[in-house]
Amino acid sequence: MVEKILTVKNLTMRFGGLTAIDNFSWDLHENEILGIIGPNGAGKTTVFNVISGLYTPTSGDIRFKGTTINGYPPHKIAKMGIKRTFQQSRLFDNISVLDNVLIGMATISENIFINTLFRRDLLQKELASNINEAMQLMQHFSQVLVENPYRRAGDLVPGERRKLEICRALASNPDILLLDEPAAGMDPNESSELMDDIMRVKSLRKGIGIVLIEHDMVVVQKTADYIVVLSYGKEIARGTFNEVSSNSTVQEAYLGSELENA
Amino acid sequence: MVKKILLVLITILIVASLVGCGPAKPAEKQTVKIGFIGPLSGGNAAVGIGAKNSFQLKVDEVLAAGDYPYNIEVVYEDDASDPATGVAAATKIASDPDIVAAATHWNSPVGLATVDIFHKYGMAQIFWGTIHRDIIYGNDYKEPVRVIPTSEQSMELAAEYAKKFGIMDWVIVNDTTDYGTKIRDEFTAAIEKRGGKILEAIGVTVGQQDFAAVLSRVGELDPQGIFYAGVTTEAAGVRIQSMKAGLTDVMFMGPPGIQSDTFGEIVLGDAEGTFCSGTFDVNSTPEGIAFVEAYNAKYTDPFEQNGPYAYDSAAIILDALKAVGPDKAKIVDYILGNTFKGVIGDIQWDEYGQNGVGGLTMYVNQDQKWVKYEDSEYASGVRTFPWDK
Amino acid sequence: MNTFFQLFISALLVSSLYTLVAVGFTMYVGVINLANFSHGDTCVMGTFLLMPIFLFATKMGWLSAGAGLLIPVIIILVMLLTGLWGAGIYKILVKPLLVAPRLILLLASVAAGQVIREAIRVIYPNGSNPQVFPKLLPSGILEISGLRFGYDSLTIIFLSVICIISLNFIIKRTKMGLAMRAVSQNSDVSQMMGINIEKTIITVFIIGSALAGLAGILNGAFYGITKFNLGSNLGIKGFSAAVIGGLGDFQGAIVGGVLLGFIEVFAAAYIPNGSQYQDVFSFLAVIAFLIFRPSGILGEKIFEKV
Amino acid sequence: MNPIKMNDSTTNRTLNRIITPILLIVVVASVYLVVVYENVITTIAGLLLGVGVFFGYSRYPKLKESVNDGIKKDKVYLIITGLILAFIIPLTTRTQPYIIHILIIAEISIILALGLNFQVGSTGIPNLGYAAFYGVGAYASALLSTKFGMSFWVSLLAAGFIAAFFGWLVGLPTLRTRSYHMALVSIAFGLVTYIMLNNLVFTGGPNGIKNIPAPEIFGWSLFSTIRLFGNSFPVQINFYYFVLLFLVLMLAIAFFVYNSKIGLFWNAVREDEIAAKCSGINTAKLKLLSFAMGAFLAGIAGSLYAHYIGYISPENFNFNTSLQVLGMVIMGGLDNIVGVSIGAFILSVAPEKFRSLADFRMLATGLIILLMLMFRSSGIIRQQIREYKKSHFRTELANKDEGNG
Repeated sequence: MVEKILTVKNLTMRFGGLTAIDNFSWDLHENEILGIIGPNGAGKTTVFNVISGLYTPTSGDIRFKGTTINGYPPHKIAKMGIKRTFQQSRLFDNISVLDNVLIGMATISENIFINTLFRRDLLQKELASNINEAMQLMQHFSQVLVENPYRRAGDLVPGERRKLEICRALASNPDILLLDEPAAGMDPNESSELMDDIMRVKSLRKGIGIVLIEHDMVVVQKTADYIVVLSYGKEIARGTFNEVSSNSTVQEAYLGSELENA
Repeated sequence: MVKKILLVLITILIVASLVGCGPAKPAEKQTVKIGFIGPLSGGNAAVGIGAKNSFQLKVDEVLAAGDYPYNIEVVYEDDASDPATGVAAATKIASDPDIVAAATHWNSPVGLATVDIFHKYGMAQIFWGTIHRDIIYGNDYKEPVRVIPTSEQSMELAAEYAKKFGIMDWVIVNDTTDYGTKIRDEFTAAIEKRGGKILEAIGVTVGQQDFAAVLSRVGELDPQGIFYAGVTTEAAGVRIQSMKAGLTDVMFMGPPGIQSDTFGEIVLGDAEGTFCSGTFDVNSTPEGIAFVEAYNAKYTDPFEQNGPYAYDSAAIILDALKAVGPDKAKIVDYILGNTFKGVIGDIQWDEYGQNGVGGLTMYVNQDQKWVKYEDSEYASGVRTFPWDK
Repeated sequence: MNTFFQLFISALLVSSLYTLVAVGFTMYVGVINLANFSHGDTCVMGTFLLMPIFLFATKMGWLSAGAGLLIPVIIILVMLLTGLWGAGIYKILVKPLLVAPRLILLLASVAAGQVIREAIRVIYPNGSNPQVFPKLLPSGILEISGLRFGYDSLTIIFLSVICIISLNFIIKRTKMGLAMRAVSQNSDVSQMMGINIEKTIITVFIIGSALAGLAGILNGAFYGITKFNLGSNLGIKGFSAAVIGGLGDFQGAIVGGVLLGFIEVFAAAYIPNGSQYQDVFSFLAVIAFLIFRPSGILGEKIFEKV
Repeated sequence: MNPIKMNDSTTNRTLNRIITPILLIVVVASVYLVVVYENVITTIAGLLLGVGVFFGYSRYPKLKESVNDGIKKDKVYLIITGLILAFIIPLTTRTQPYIIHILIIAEISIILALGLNFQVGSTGIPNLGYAAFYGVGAYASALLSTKFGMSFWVSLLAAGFIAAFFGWLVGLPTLRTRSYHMALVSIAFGLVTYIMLNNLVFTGGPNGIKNIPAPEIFGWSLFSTIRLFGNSFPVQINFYYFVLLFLVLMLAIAFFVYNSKIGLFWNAVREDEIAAKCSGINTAKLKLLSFAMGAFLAGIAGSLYAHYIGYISPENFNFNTSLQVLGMVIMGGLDNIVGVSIGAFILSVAPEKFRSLADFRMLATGLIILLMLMFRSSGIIRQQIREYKKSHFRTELANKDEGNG
């Protein structure tokens, strides 16, 4: 029996008069990679923003391992084990690669304040093990990151930034990883490397569920176990890649949007 | 290891050499230093520079006479009207073993902050500009004395004139600075002592421009007189807007703080017939006129209201120095124990060190200039006040 | 009732001045999401630019010839100058720093305000002290059944309304106005649509600064005085008005300006001891707005773009 | 095998060996030239020396490398020498209490700047009303000791905590607003505090509070003159060492915090608040903490100032003071503790040295902030990448070897 770790039920999000997500429902299971696809402006990123707590949904229910989490502040949701990346990567540019991962890993312990001033030995011990862990994690993804732990994150090339962002999100051993268009702006080589990375995440963290928003259909096809298609905030299809890609509504939605863009 | 030893060695060397030499101080026996502190920069620089020039004028005059036993060097420091800067300046002057006495400050908060410092170093401190009572009366130090009258004395004069004109119902509009609040309290006391009444005191802030709300309240109270306790800028605003608001037949008076010709320049015709209970009128004595001539011959910046007081402060310090020599403690005792003659009249201290004779004068604005009331066309009956019906 | 009415006029006067300043703030935030804290000092620049020009005109005897015509010309000239000044601020200060973190730009605009203020104080003769400002406005009082209207206050209110209406026209009806609105909405998309963003931003800076210059001049002319540091107060009040009304919203600036003007004047009049605390009231109002309704009266709830 | 690239620059071995002593000599010389000698020429010479060395440092990468290595290797010696120097300077200038006064003000300024750096530097929140916290601390301490007869130590702590409370309060609006809103809130708070201090009766109104007692240590007042070996020392020297203790303590706290998770998380908030939130950081709590801690330092500085001078008035705590402290932080280097201290030192000593140019003081502050932000927004010393002890990486190496094997 594969367990459901995330249940999204009847999710609706309105901004003023605009309905960005309309009655959207899906589940995420352990060890599953769920792809959410759809044309531009379909509300995909909004789904992530709602799940990660940046927006409070207008109505609907988000359950994480049985707990309703809608309305929780983002940091609480992150701490519970849902981590995300961003469409335009949001690294902490002026601090080091290593620190980025440490931030992703660290949570403030209750007596941090006292410890900072008086129990520095404890903190040092914790720090050493955190650094150790962070380096190991980066080792799995990129030699560049491991070799340059003190490089400013802002100085990295886009591909490495993407990897670092994934490392940062994975650092705290999350149960769910939300990837927002990780392959955006990548050439085929890079995106194939990315696919390896995604599969590596799956093998590294047993049981992790991944939600993937992606435009690059190759990436979706190769990685996603199951796919939901959104258009104008509404679900128009779901199924495996083959099922979805042969769906005429989906083809129309994509075609229409491409015409619009042109 | 070599390096570490080297490091420590060099450090010790540097430190030792610096301890050894220290800055050298040339000591010329003929020259004695005296200090002057005032607002030489910032918004009150004009007053400070006028006082500084007047101070230097007296020193130059005494030295030029040729028989003075010492060569005098004046150390000028700026307090920028700021207590923190003033404290630094005072520490610099008071702790300098070569300086024997100093004349200080225009702003009361600065004076309040530095009076302790001069006391700590036992240096005579002559106030040429601050009017806050507590600087002299709030302690029992021997070092501070003050040539300029307190605001209390000034407000007694103001109330006396108010009584003379039979204007007894007043509204005070005061700014919320030390100056404004002090003047407010003292004018209130002085008026009430004479049987008059303060209907209300309304505070405004420095920098405030719109007084419509305040003046509407004043209009409701319907006073015979408006007393503005503060300085020129806001006084001008209050006067202009009170005329606009229809308060035309009301006496308008202010403290020495508005005794600047800028008042007339801003207010223009509406300044006519306003009063200012001001400081010493230099043109009223031959010594004063001589001072004005000597000053104008040498400087182009105006000496402002406080010039004569700074001039006399220099005279007092030089007298004391001549009498007892460059000894700080003796100078303190000499100053407090003697009377002096200055352009503002005979200077006599009360037991705290406050000069009793103020040389205070009541001015009225006539053709946008402050004129001594007794010399004005109002006193002679050529012009009449709007409230005289 | 009479008092109330006089206060009303006076509040309207203060409101007009605040609104003229607030409009600039709100437009800057709209197009580049920056609060330019040197904006208040641009007002004072206006007054200190006007005085020498006016003096010169007086000296040449032009004023006695045709004061009624020349004064508007001088005012418009100074508005143009402050407008150029605003464009300069954008070119020299804001544009190079647009790539830096917003904090840097914000602090730089605060520092620029300080530099303008202090430079005026140091450069202008006797600049530390208040300067007598020429009387540009018609004097005299219009009395209607016991109510007294100063012609000067009426002129200021009238001029402000004219400015606001014409600005409204520019924003709503012209191509440039359309560009401004588009850039406020989304600058990336506007660029794709072929809008010259740079030109639009500069226009906004010119308009905002010219209005600030006008606010400074009217302020100086009404109170008869100007001082190097008047700008910090005008600037903070103007920005407060913009925040209360809802940043980025042109009409919000008007609402905020009016509200702030009325709070100030009526708090001073009707709360005992109010006049010495009138700034406290307006600032508390702003802080309250920021806590309970950060988007202001007319602003919509902001959704962070992710 | 070491994954971290070490700068084993063998070429500069001689330079490396003597770099630290040279550095020390330069620092000592410029400090002495600037601070001790009462002369504009030596002041300028000292500043030029400092600036020259600094430019050399930034222009020549080799020199830079050597200096950085030297600093890293001889950290302990540098700190000890610094302390010795800080201890010795006032003794060599004991005949000039004025100079010791300047140094005390510099010490207090450094404490102030360290506090503001928490907000502006580490967390990236503008605070233009910082002087208000300084004022709240000074007034709290002064009122407690003059009106309620509390001892200095109680007043000092209370001042710190009351200021911290106000810091927390002012921090509240930051939770929902943007940076320019925060700038406005802080300006407004600064002005409101100033107006209240000026208008309220119990704060002494515009005349402030006078006769604030000097601190006492076991009944011994800091205003008493010490006599040793026939020399009497000015009372300022007592205060100097007293404030120095606090300064060292505050510096230690600042370093601890910087190197802890708190400092790191503050940086995360500064760099990208949304990403920080989604990384599990309670940004609201951290922002409030940054305000409260910064204000705490300001409160301590205010209390020290009040008890040192013995008189405070609202004028000490106006908008200009806020800008002055901001200038120190920006000039020194946002989020760099050493840099901020240097900035505070220079900007508090220089105005005293150029007293004749007092009219230009605020203009100069404004220009320094503006030019720094436009052309070198990182300040004198830019914020550093945190480096961790090499020992922390050892286990990693072992594991990695295993993994590879």
